[in-house]
Amino acid sequence: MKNSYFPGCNLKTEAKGFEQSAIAVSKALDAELVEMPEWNCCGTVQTMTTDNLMRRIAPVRVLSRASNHVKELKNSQNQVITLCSMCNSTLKIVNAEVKENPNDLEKINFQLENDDLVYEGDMEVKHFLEILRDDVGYENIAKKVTNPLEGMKIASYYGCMLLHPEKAKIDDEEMPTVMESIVLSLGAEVVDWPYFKQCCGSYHIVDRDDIVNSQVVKIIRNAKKTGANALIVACPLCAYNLDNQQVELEKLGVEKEPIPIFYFTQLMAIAMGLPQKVNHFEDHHINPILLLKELGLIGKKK
Amino acid sequence: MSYDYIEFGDTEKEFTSKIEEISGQNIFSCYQCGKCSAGCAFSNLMEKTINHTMQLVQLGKKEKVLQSNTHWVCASCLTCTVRCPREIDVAAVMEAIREYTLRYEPETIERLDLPEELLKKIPNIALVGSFRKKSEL
Amino acid sequence: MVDQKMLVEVAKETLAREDVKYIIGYKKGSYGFQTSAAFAYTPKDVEEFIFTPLCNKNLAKYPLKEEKLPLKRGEEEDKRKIGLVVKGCDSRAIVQIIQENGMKREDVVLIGIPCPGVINQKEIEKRFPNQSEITDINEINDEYVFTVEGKEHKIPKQELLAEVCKTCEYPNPVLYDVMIGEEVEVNPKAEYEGIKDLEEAPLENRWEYWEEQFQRCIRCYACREACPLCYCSTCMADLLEPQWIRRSVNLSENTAWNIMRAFHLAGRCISCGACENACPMDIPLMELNKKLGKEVKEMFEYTPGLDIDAKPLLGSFNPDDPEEFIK
Amino acid sequence: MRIGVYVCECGKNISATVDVEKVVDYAKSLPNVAASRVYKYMCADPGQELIKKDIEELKLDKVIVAACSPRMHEPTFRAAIEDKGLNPYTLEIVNIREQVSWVHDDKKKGTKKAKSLVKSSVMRSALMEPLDRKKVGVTHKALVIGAGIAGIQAALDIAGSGYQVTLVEKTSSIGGKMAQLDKTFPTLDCSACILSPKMVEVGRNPNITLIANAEVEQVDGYVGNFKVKIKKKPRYVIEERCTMCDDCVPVCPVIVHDEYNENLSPRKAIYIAFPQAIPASYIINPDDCLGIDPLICSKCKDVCGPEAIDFDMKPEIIEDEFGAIVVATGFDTYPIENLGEYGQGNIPDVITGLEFERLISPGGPSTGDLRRPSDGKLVKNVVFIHCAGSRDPAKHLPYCSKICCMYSTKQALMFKHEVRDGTAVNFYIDIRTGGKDYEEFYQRAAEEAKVIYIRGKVSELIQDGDKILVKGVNTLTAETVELHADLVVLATGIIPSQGTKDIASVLRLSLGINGFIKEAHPKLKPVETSITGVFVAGCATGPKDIPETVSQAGRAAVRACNIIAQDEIEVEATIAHVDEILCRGCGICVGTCPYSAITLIDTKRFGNIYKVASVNEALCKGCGSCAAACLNGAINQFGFEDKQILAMIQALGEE
Repeated sequence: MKNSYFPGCNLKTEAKGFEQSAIAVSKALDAELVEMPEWNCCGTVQTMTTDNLMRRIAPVRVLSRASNHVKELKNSQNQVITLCSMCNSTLKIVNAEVKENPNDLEKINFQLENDDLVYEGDMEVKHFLEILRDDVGYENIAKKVTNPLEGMKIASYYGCMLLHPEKAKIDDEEMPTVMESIVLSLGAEVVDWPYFKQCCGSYHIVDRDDIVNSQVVKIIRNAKKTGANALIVACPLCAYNLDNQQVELEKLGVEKEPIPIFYFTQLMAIAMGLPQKVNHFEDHHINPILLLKELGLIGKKK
Repeated sequence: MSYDYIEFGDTEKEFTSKIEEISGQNIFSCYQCGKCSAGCAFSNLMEKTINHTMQLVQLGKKEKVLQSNTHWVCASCLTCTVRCPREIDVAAVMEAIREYTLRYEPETIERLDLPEELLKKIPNIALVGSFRKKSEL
Repeated sequence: MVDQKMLVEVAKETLAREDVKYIIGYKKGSYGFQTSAAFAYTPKDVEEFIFTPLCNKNLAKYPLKEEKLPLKRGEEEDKRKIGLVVKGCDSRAIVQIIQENGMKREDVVLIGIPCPGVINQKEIEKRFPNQSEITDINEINDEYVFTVEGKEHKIPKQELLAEVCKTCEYPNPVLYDVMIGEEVEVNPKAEYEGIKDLEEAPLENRWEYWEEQFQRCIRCYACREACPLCYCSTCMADLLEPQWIRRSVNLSENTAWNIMRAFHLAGRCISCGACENACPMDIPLMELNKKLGKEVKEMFEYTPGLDIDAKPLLGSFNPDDPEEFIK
Repeated sequence: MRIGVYVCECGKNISATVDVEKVVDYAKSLPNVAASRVYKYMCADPGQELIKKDIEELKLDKVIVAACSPRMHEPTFRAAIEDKGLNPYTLEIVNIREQVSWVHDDKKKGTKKAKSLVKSSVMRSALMEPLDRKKVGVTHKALVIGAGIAGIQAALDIAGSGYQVTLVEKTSSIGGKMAQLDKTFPTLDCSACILSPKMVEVGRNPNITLIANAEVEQVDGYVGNFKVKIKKKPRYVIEERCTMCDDCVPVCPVIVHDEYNENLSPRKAIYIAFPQAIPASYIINPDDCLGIDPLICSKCKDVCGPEAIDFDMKPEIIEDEFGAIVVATGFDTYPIENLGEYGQGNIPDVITGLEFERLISPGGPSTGDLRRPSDGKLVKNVVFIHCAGSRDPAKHLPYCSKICCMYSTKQALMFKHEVRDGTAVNFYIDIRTGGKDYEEFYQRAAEEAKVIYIRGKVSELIQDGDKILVKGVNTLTAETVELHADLVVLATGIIPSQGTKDIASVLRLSLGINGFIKEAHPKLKPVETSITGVFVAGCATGPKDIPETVSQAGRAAVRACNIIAQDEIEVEATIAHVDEILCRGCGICVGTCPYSAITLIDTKRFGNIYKVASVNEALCKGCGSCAAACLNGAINQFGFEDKQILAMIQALGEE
């Protein structure tokens, strides 16, 4: 099975480890992610105004190109897969909106004429987590695990965009289970913690890092309190905020002993014994290798 | 203590209906339960609670709404939207207030100079997101 | 094609049964390309039975037409069955009628014939307008072969095949007691392709189109007489009190009649095309029927004439009906 | 033919949007109209007198009243014209209020519409024929379904009027939800103390037949003559022999959750629901018991002195006839599992109001000391969250359950009486004290017991160590607030019980959008249902407090007695009838009839037998479904004949 995959801006820069580990994992699980050609920015954060069609053009262009890509792939379902939960949310919402309002879609399609594109409202947007849950199945993930993550106590951090709003959510917004189920199938321990969807502060990092810091402190303290030794995320922005700001907070003397932040696919890659280089741990601000070594999960001799 | 004189003149009505138009929400569905404020992760940084803002929009108190930082502190995490018992997309109302300012009173917004090294360091996703919410881009 | 001998043999066997009154099948018509219904009371009658691509009438109509004569004192009702030769569409009509309590399953014995499709009567008569001699047609390798005025003609099947047969999903009888021959393969065109253009046309154009069609109707009611599902003992069109449709032949009343008939067949029409075939004015009645059939299929996921135990669509009531049409 | 047309102004209700004078003048010009008049209130006595006088003086034979919906005053005017010797079914009502003045603003257009409606009725009126009401006999016995406080009260009131009544209860004991409550608001009466005398009376009253552990399976028939099948499930304990000695319980090896205590305590497979249970007999739950098989375990049977245990008991079907039915199937509370933001039932110390009742009750799992479920610690501070899942059309119940403000206040007060130095905080949106002495009770909680009220809805509950972090808001100080609680009580709302849904489908009662049984009229027929002879009491129609439930049960009892007291009653005259010649016996009408009033019968014509439809006149409600469904037009309805309706359509079609 091959899936059309939309990367989005960060997967090629800060979050290389997310993309490459996800692609490696997807191949191993026979749900391969194949990058769609000529993609552009999803638009980042969906507009919640009713009248701003301009901001819906970018996502619709992506959907239209993905639709063409799916046709080339053959045997693929009419769906485009995202890794970044922000992209996922933006594309899903815009997709739902233009399907509901054919008049808007017509106007947007008019703008796409220059690119020789037209979107017919025939695509579904899925997050890779949904593919793992619905198409692959947790048992099949467990079957591929060669290096169970014993000793890892993981707090699954969903953030807002995987669960909000109704149109874009991938799981129950108050009690999601998809990340936890994956963690369990990797042989790691799940931590039951309430801050799994407390917002990280998002784009406020640009000009209001105080907002982000206050959130990061709350989230990290709660994770530590419940015994977690690592967090997993599905969003490059959450990852950056939680990862980088822990370092900043340490510098400020607010919070000590930072805990590493992983993309869920990185842990899957480790548990499935895939090559270490896909994870690009060198991009992380808090070195995750220390913990992995301490627990004997990498660097073991066969 | 503060005092307010309530009147529903054209300016008040116009502000309310403009916010309703941009957000696509019926502001008057709000019955002031405050669940939006209660669940907001950023309420400690807001000058007015969200439900207070909603009430002010209902009353058409444009100045009071725009002076407050509430809608700028909102990070669009949509917790309020999914929990609102009256099916109001509260986050969209916050967005509408931001949009209103950007469209009709851009001069009231302070310009920000971002240092070069910050721009290099921060992921694009945050930059684009921030510009989309806080500027006319 | 069906083995003629086998048909006669099976019909004779059926007729020999004690509980069978008579058998209805096809026989040669009296002129040209016509065939007609045959009523066989004796083995000799059965000898006349045929099945050719010209057997395009729907025989399901006939058992219902039987007149029940007043019984003399002490006389018992004749409860024997009526034998019937059925194609796919005839059998569906029977199923639909049974569903509607129009007859009981035990009232009929069905001799099923897998049908490779029948000829569009109008088309062939158009091509050979002067043919009055009784003509046989055989289907050989996707061609119809027949002789007109001493000259042999071979015409590709698709050219003469009736429109409804091209999209027929059930050429094999869905209900039968005996089946003659092998089932034919089902390979229909998309069923509602034919009405697509009409559906997409603007409202005014559609109205204009139908005005034109109904203008021509002469209200002979041949459609009703040919339709196996128009079997009400008293047709609403014939009622005087209240009078739903006036007798006058004009656009208004013609439209009323044709639309009423179409609605009356919604969820009941089994697409045999008998009405259109019978219409002397060439009104495309099946377009109306297909449109309503499509609506029914999409809204209620219901196809008429398949299951004798199903409830008739318009006679079923679901308290959870979403009633989306109420705004 | 002489028709009189009477147009009502209904104060300004009609005359504001309809020029009534013009309508009257127009009516005069219509065929057969002999009189046309306007009056301010046609339904008032002078208005009726006007009609009666005209019938006498002008020799009218048909009357048309253009006023409000026939649901309001059709009976009034029917009685008026019957008084003067006209057949009541020749009356024609034109609804120019609900269908014209109340839905239009434009007086010109309203007047025009009113005129054409009047015209169509004049045309129909000419074709109206006199109809007769049929009469049927009555069984002088009532059935009450559900034995909570509503059912108990209704049964007692019917029995008190001297009639036989059968009371059917689904569970092993009567008492319902009220038996689970510790105290009642606003008087803080002990719930059991005021309920148990009534329960004992049910057990004692010779006019009441109590069938517990039973369900109504099937109801056929019609007003005055309901044929009912009741399935009595086996109790496995012979009620008359059981002496309640309790010897069986200690030996039973099976331990399961106790439903009476909201699953907060254990019970055995053989048990009694609660000490005051009626019927006063133990019961074995076959789902819990090791198999109702003496080979596996018969410990209880072995120790039972009076030999009351019978493993061979079988379900019993009881068939009986009743003249009237009272449905009192009660409510359930909104499931905590649906409330994701409040922990979905996964936080042990977040409980429902009903669980709180059991926890604080001396007869409950912690024998009266308020100990929390997670660790059994005594509770020092409690948070009550009002409207938990109520007034929330987005995800939960759209409506207000009416009693939660008061029961949370009551519980906070009970808690303060129990734990003097504790704190009780109520998060509310609005406090609704719409009942006698309720406001005073609320004030008492705040003033005397210092119960804290914070106006704002809680957004989230988080387990934080052994406490619960409550994330709320104080909308009055315009601040968000957080606090830690030992115990959180959710005031969950009222939803229709499973029993209500089941009985509605058995009786084919109409339900409202929220799943409660719909009253025949929300104001004036609050206990009547869509089916004549079936009445409803208590929370089956919507949220109610105890006083309201009890008084409604009384009215339901009176209405049931109204029927069973008569020897025969009249049934609807505008029923369906079949033209046998047109009918071809397809039976579509049989399936369409919501009241099972139509059957196919054999009819002989010249020796041949044909099937035709036949209408049971007592069952038919005159809904017209069959007439609409009949493909042949063979079914018509008296008073709504095709020719009459066609005449109306024709009139409406003409300019």
